[in-house]
Amino acid sequence: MMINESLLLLRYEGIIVFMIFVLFVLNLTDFDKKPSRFLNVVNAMLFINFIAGFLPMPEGSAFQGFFRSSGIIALEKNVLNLGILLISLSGYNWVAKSRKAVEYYILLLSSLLGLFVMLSSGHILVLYLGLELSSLPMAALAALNTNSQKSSEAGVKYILSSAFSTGVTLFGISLLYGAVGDLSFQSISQHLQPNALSLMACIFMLSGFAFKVSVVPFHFWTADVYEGAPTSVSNFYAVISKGAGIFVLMTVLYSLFKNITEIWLYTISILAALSMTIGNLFALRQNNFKRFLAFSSIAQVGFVLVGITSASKVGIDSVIYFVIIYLLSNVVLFSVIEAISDKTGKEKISDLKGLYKTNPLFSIVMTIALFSLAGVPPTAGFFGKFFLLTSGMGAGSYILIGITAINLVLSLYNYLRIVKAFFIDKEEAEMPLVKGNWQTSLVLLACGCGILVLTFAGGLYHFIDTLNF
Amino acid sequence: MSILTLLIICPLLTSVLLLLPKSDKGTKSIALIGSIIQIALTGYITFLYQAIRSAGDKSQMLFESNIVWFSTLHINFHTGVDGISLVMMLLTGFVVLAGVLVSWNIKNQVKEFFFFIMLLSTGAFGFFMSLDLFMLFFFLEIAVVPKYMLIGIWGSGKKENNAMKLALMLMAGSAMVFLGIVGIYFASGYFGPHNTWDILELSKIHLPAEIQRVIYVLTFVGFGVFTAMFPFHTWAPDGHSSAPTAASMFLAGISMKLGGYGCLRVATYLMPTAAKELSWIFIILASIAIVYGAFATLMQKDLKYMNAYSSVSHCGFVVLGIAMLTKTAFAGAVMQMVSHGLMTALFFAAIGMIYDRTHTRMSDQLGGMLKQLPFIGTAFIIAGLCSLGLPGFSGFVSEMTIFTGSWEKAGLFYRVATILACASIVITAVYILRAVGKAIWGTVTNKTYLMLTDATWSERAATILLVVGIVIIGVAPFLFIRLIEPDVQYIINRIIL
Amino acid sequence: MNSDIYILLILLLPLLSFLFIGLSGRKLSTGMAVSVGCLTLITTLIFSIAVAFDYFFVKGSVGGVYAPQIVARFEWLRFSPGMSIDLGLIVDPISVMMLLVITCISTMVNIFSIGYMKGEERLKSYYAYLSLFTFSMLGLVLSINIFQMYIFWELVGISSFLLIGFFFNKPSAIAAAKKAFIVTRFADFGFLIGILILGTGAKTFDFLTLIDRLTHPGVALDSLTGSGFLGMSCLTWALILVFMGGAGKSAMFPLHIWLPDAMEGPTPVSALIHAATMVVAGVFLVARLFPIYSISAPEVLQGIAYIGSFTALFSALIACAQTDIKKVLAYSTISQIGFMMFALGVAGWGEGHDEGFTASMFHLFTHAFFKALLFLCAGSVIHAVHSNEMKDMGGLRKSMPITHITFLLACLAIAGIPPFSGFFSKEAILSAAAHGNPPVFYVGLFTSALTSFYMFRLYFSIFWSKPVDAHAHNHEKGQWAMNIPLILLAIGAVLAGLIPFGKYVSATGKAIELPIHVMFSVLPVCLGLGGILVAAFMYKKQNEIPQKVTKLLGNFYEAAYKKFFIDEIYLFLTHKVIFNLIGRPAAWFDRNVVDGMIQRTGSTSVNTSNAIKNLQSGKLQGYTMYFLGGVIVLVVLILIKFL
Amino acid sequence: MEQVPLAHMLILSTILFFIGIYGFFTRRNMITMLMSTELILNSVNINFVAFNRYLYPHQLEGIFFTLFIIAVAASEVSLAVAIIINIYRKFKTIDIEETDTMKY
Repeated sequence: MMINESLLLLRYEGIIVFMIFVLFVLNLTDFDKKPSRFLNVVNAMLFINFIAGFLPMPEGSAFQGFFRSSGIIALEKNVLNLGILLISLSGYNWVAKSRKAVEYYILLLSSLLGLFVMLSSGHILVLYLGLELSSLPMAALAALNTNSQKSSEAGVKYILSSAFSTGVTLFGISLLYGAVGDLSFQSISQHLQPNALSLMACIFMLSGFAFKVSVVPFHFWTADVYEGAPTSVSNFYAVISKGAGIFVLMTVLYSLFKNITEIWLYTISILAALSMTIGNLFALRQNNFKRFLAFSSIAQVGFVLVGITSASKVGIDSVIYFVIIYLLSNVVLFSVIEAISDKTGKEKISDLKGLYKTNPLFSIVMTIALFSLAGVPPTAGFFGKFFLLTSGMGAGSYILIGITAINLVLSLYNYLRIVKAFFIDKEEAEMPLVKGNWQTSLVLLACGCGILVLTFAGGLYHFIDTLNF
Repeated sequence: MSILTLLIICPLLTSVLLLLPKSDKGTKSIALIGSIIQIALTGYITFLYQAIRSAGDKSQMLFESNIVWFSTLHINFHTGVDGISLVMMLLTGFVVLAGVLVSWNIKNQVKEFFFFIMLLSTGAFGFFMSLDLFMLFFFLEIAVVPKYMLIGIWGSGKKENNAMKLALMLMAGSAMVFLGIVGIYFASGYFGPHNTWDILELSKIHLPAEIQRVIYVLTFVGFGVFTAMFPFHTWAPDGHSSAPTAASMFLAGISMKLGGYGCLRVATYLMPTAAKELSWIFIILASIAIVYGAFATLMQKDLKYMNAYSSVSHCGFVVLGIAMLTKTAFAGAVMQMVSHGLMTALFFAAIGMIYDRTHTRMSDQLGGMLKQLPFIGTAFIIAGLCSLGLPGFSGFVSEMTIFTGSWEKAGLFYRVATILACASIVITAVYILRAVGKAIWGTVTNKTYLMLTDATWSERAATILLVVGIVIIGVAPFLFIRLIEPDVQYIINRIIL
Repeated sequence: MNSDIYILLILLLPLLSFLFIGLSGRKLSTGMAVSVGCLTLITTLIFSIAVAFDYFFVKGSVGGVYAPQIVARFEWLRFSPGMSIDLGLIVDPISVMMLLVITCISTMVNIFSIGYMKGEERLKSYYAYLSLFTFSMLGLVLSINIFQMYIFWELVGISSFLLIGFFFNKPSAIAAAKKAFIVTRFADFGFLIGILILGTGAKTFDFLTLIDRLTHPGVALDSLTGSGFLGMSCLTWALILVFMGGAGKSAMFPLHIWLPDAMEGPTPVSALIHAATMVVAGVFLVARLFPIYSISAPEVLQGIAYIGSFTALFSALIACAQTDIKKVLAYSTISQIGFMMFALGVAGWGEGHDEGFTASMFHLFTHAFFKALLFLCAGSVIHAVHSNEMKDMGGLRKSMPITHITFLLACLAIAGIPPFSGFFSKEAILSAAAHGNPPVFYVGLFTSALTSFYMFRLYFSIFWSKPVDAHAHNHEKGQWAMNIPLILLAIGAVLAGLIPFGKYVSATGKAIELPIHVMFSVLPVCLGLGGILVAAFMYKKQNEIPQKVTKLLGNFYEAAYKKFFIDEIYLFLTHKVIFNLIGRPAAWFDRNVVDGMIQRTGSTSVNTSNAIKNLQSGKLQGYTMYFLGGVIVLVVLILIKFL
Repeated sequence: MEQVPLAHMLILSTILFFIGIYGFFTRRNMITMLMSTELILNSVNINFVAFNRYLYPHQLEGIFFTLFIIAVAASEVSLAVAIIINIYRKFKTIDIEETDTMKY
């Protein structure tokens, strides 16, 4: 293979690395002393990056299959690019205030780079490196707000527990190495035998990814970190890292563990049921909005796992489709709560009572997003969830399906609780009219339209289906 | 893209347009115009339908249009109407217009109110015209959440709790429906040419009995929740009682009918074998609902609760008719759906008008309304007479059709069920007449009622609209039967063979 | 052919006047409404006379048989092929007879009401209701289809409900209206089931076909007689249930309780609905299905005979003890309908046995006149005295002469004194009973004696008993609207008996002879005269005898006065049993058990989420322990399951 | 000379792994917890090396993996320490039990 072609395969990563270098350079100059100018430049870069993602992309693998790329992977990267752009836009105010713009973006981008590497890894080693590269900056991001107690607590909780989970994962990997002897994906997928050693190895390994996408019982860090970390960082956790994690998990399960499908189906079914139920039950009693979102995201992951259990192409399509919608909805929620807490410092659900009276637009967009998460038509979330569960039911067990049905109701309750606070409850404390800057409005507009438009986007789903895995 | 699609677009467009104007008046008038256009459209479609049928078109569905929506999952935007769905749409048109008229003098958050109303009507229209199970489910779900908002925001009493209960129970119902239809989808893949959501294609596939059983029960119970089937009916009384007038009209007039239509079109039509085996379950439930609902109604002082429970009892007739699996009973069930829709909408409208004026719904605090509010009182009495099945109103024909249809089923079990159902007409008479005697007749107890004013033009219009509907069916049922007979035949044929 | 048009008009005109008066709203003046109502009815009266003339004399009998003719028919609601509700008009002897009765009485009542209801508010709706009632009653008697009959049956019921409750600011009136409708509704429930059994058995709801299929051996008859329930064949059940419907409307024991209370309605209404027309609908129903009863289920017919005779005696006894004049009349009505019923009951099919049928119809005919007359007289008395109680009356014979005379004539008629109409019909009934069923005959005999007693008790205590105060002004001046109907009806009451009834109306349609054996009729007439004498002796002058007698009778009198406590039993059944034992528990069950379950699921999930909140302890090491625990559990599960 | 069998290596690594885990669960000092994670990683390293040496001697995949692990672990520790210092600034302690302001 020609070297330049392999470089072309690395295009996404290349752009990210380039941007990081640019940021370093800018850091040397005092360009970042005027935040607004700096941020506009960065957002412009991110936008270009997002657009560039749609340039035609060769498929194939480089470096003896350590690195591979395909249509699906390219699409996933595009999705993540979109997410990072939206997040950076919605975090505008906070970043501008906190005098850490450059660090923030460097960490953000390097974490994103790690995710990209994970996505297109063809070898466990690369996968591991990507994992670390993505999670270490995330810890730093969580602790970025150094003069807040909660932020540093979030940081330490994340770094320590991720270190632990990395240890467990690595242990699994080492055992896998012992069982298979070669850690490249295709050899594993060929030689993996369902014997005690490799099964144990697989579970240990799985737990690492489960930790990343915060599946019950590996989810405990989630709520605390979301609450403590700066909102836009939590947004990154909830949307980008989780989305990428889901993609990677899918890759691992579908390509790596091909031989032991029925076994991981069993495992994933258990985890799915647990995640949905526990997530919803915890979300039931949350008053802090970010914690609520954490648990709701856990429940959503449960639904995604149900979709994954289909173990078919349709499952992949549905999961990606859902993740896109999930991304849009969550970005909306986080950016609104960020704008509000940025202005008034309020993050509690009880503070949002009567929001419709004070901030009609925010509450309407949030309602759309919440309904989309709850899977209520005519929002796109309905379709996402419907397809997920449909594909899941193709292979899923009846018990799992029953639990899913119950959880649909539970989750509806959770989200309606918030909507009720907006529209029905009488506000306790007067909430001023929060005027989001144009970036936030742009994000909200984009996401809101996206959520509504994807309702009729049969084409997108079909397009995903045409891409090969 | 057939004329039917207009019926989805029109309310949707209305709901968007009415957000534009600044004044409440503008909003209201746009909503009114929109709903008038809807009812005109439905009328026009009915006219065309008749014309085409009389021209000798024997195809099961007319105005079919089939647009690919999500090709990968074989989801199409497949619309079409037969007589049954047509009368349902007519019902929807009537109730929507009446609901808009009744809520003419609503004060707060007018835009949102009518927005949700229009969203509901979109859902209802779409539901009735959809021939694709996914689409059906989509529109069914659309009709759930607006109800929550309507009750929660504009409601009264323990509205939060009741609205939440309603939303969650309906959601649970639709979850069951979801499981059922997805089951159908996959089963169709195994036992048919390919996976499909299409009702017409599915109606040609015969699934094995054990699969049918599961799906039949799931879908029937799921839709049964919507039609307030015992023991899943408790959302109905609470929801109705705390809902604003128009919302109650919608809930009882249309939303419950979604369930009945689903039971007929999805559960029974697509799962004939299971229906033959298992319909006895629902016959039992229905008979319980009819009698028990009627007795529970006897005890209600709150007029809205009374009507809500009586709706439970009356929708029991629908379920009974569907579960009896005879052609006459099916026809009766469809009739009963329409008739009950109009009648109960009228009832709630009358109660709402009284409530707006006297601010109480307790029958013993009212009295002498016929003297003070002759028009509204008369409307109430007419609704009452219709609900106790007086000839000349729609209630009589539908109930008699159901009774005759279920009596056609020989066998002690069916006989007993039918006799129980018939017995309810006596109890119905009791509670209706008590309500009339207490609230409408009698002398004015409360001096403040003496300066009440009678119905406004819009309320009059709504009442007359509904009464006309009721009387037309009651006096000329042959028109109605002629409309639905061939389509009922389709369903029964599939059951028989 | 023109008489068909007439019949159609007879049916439609009242409907039109109802719609006209009912819908025209405020703009229409009261006088207009009244005149519309009356004029329509007069027209219908003329038409129906024309029709009767046309049917009986122009067309005449074909081979000595008055055959039924279907004038119009169209399919109104089709259930399944063959089974449908057809609306149509049948003309046969009994329906024509009923046409005459209904239109005649209802015209009289309409005219009477002009005077009686003068100055009432909502007079328009009163007239609207009257026209509605007339329409539905006419429809009932002209029905060609048993379901059509049921339709009008219900309509009659509702219009009676509306009219009884006309004075709806009187709680008693509301209660009475509700009672009337609900009791009859309960009976209709039986009627409906009966219809369903008959209809599905015979595969038709059409009267003539029904009768044809159920009187001649065939598939339908076998299917109904073959299958049975609780030892009786389906046919028997069906006919019993149908009779139950009739008994409800015709106030047969034990469903009679609503009729006395129905007297809360305006008196003309009582005259029309609760004396002459609606209450005989039950009799008419049985007569309509008479062939089926008499041929296929004579045992039911016998039961009817016993119920009828018992009702006659029972209510006659109660009537003797009542003090409210309308109540007395009500009970006498019940008793007279009892006569009609058992007359049908004792009749059979075929030559010589069907005398009772004709007799019953004859009595229905005559009774309509004199009972309506009695009520209207009572009405004018009440109008004058403003009270229903006997004690407030007395010595009115000077102050209202016309009423006095007509009332007397009516009393003589009902007492069966020749040559008044009642005599002939009652003779026919008694002789039929004597042939058909001797025990019933004796009951009838005794009852007719009682009848004349309580009627004249009424008569004397209204018009005599107290001395006449000389300077009492005449109440009847300028009451032409009330007096003319009295006089006309009186003529009817006197002469109706002279019609050779048997020539026209009979079970088979063939003319039969209603014999008047002088020897036979001596006994009843003497008994009647005896009753009159006793009444005169007791009540002509105020004296102590009545008190003495009541003391003598003691508890029995009390019981009769309290209507034998039937109402109390019903009250117990409805309120204690239905409401407290079924309704309240049902409501409670719904609130607490069914809904409680739903609520509990909600609270359970909340409690669970509170219970497990400690998992999220905030302690990192706890988290990682759960992490490792999860891994280990999974590993164990997998290894157990797959190895 | 006969060599130590593979089983012993694995037993050693497993013991090391669980010692690390035990330390992670029981130590309240964050630094010590970090050290325990190092133990875990080292057990992993031993695994890799052992497998590589005994089972697949013809290639060095395991060895390389070990190198990467060591490098990454170093960076991880440095970051962790930085955060812990920040914790110390805020909480005036590095006791893991104290840092539970966010819970439930």
